[in-house]
Amino acid sequence: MTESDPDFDAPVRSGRSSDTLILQLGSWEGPLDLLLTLARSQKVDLSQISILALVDQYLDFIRDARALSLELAADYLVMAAWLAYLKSLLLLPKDPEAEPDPAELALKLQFQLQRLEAMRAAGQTLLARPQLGWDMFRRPNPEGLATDRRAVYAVDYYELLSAYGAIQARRATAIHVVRRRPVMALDEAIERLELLLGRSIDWTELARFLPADLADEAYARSVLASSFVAALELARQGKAVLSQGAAFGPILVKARAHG
Amino acid sequence: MADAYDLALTRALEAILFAAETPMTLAEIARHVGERGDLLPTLRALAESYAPRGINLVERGGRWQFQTAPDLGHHLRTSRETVKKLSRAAVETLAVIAYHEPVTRPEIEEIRGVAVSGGTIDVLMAAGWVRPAGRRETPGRPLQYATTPEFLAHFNLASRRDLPGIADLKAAGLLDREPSRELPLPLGGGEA
Amino acid sequence: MADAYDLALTRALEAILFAAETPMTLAEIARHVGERGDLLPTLRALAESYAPRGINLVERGGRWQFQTAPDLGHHLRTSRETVKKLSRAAVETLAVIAYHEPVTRPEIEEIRGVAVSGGTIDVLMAAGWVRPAGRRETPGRPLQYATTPEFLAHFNLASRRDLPGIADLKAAGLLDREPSRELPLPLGGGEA
Repeated sequence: MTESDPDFDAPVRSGRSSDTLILQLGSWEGPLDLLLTLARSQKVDLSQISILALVDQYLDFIRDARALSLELAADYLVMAAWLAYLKSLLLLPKDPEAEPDPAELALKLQFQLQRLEAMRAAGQTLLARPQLGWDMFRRPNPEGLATDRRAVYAVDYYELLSAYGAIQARRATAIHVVRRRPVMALDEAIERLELLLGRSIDWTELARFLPADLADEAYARSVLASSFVAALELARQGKAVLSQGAAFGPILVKARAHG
Repeated sequence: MADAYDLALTRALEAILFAAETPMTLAEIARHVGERGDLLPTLRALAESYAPRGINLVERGGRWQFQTAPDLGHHLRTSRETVKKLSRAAVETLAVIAYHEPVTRPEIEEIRGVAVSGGTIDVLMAAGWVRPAGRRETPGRPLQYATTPEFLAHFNLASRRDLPGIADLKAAGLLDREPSRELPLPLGGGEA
Repeated sequence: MADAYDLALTRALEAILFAAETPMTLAEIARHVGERGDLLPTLRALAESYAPRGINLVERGGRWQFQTAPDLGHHLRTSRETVKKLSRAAVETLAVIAYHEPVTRPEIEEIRGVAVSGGTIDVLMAAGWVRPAGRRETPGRPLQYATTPEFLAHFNLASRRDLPGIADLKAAGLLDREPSRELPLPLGGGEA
């Protein structure tokens, strides 16, 4: 190997241009990237490229790749199909009613290529700029700025006074007055029921032993509850017998005959 | 100092010393700038040019470094105030101390009807409103607490006499319930 | 700048920015110097006085910091420093975000013509250059991305307006979502 021969290491298979492309198959980042590379090979400003020529370039590339049985990702084929469709639209006589407008589609493709090219160039320009940690440096161990946090307590005069008021109120002796409530005590109910029941041995509905004029509803409920418990108590003591035909049916009561 | 060579050297020295992790000896500095002859005069001139600034270039034990001017330390610390709400227990304790001072902790507990944690009184002292006020000359010599002038200032009171009495509190509706007849008014007589 | 008041303020600003651990916003600086009126003119004058020096005072994305002059890196690099090797995808994605921000991931993918792997944006976020910037109020509420002040500081840009060629790209309609009706202007020479 001599250094004077720069072509010594050049690839042997440089005969076909499509080969060169295919050898680089893995280096494209998707169909748009491939399209951009092909567009650049037209060696004109991207705003002046021939979309039809570009479409042909792409379709040729895909055909060659398939001829060589190279695996192509689906998105390359989708792009190929879309470009073939675009080409057919562009070649047809111009139809003002056509939807979508092929010229607009071509313009959009051109826009995307220009935009990708611009962003690619912008990325490289950014990387070429002075960078922190390589060109510029900050102080490695700054002392830092300290912030002492000081608590300021908020309490207003009203809070202070009402707190003291609350303490005094707590200290005040509380007198609890229990309001008298209309109830029939259990003892009273037992005594009353026992008396009314007498020595009757006929079944009588418990409700019939209750006072008839119970205007106060609270008192009526109390009387009912007390009388029921009184009936249970008398049954327990063996002085009465209870019977109920069905759930929620009337409760019958009679005195128990003493043997 | 005026010629281009010295300017370039001076700039390099500034950058090197600014970006240095630790103070640097002359030899270390020289390694960074390359062979440039005697650095010392340029370093000294640089130090002089920084002398009136907020950043100074100083030599300590043969090592050079930038540091902030010694008189500006107070700018490097700031205090930020955070407003905190005083707990209910603390407000009540403060009120009891204000109305009954000097007062011992057992007395505060008796008046409030609940135990008072040491932390509660600590908070009031940290706020600058309560201070220890000697010991009560009774068995156990318990510590007494009283309010501070800051307390009066915070509540805009000329003196503790300005605190409203129980009757005033009641008139203002600050007592939810009627205190019992037997309760002695805390602000009785000359003490308050 | 010549009177005593400004000198004191200038010195304080120097010391504070020198000691600061991170670039400081005006509000943060103001908290350390106290109420002193408008700091901006003094900061700018200070920055100007440092401009020819080896240490520069710069504003990057609204934050002020001292750093070494960008032309002196060769004096300061040690074996520790390595330039972050960014993948081509990462560089391109960074450019797309910087020039189009706030931008959603589907938009990045549309511009680049390929799916953007989560790892790519991750790398940029780990470097501190890119941050999530709220959600776009469109169906699906996609997350948007934008650059950080640290991105500007890293690439020595005072603000996004200083992104190379951004004005030309904007004028050419290349930062729009859709091509304009008129044929886009050709990209200008080597800059873009």
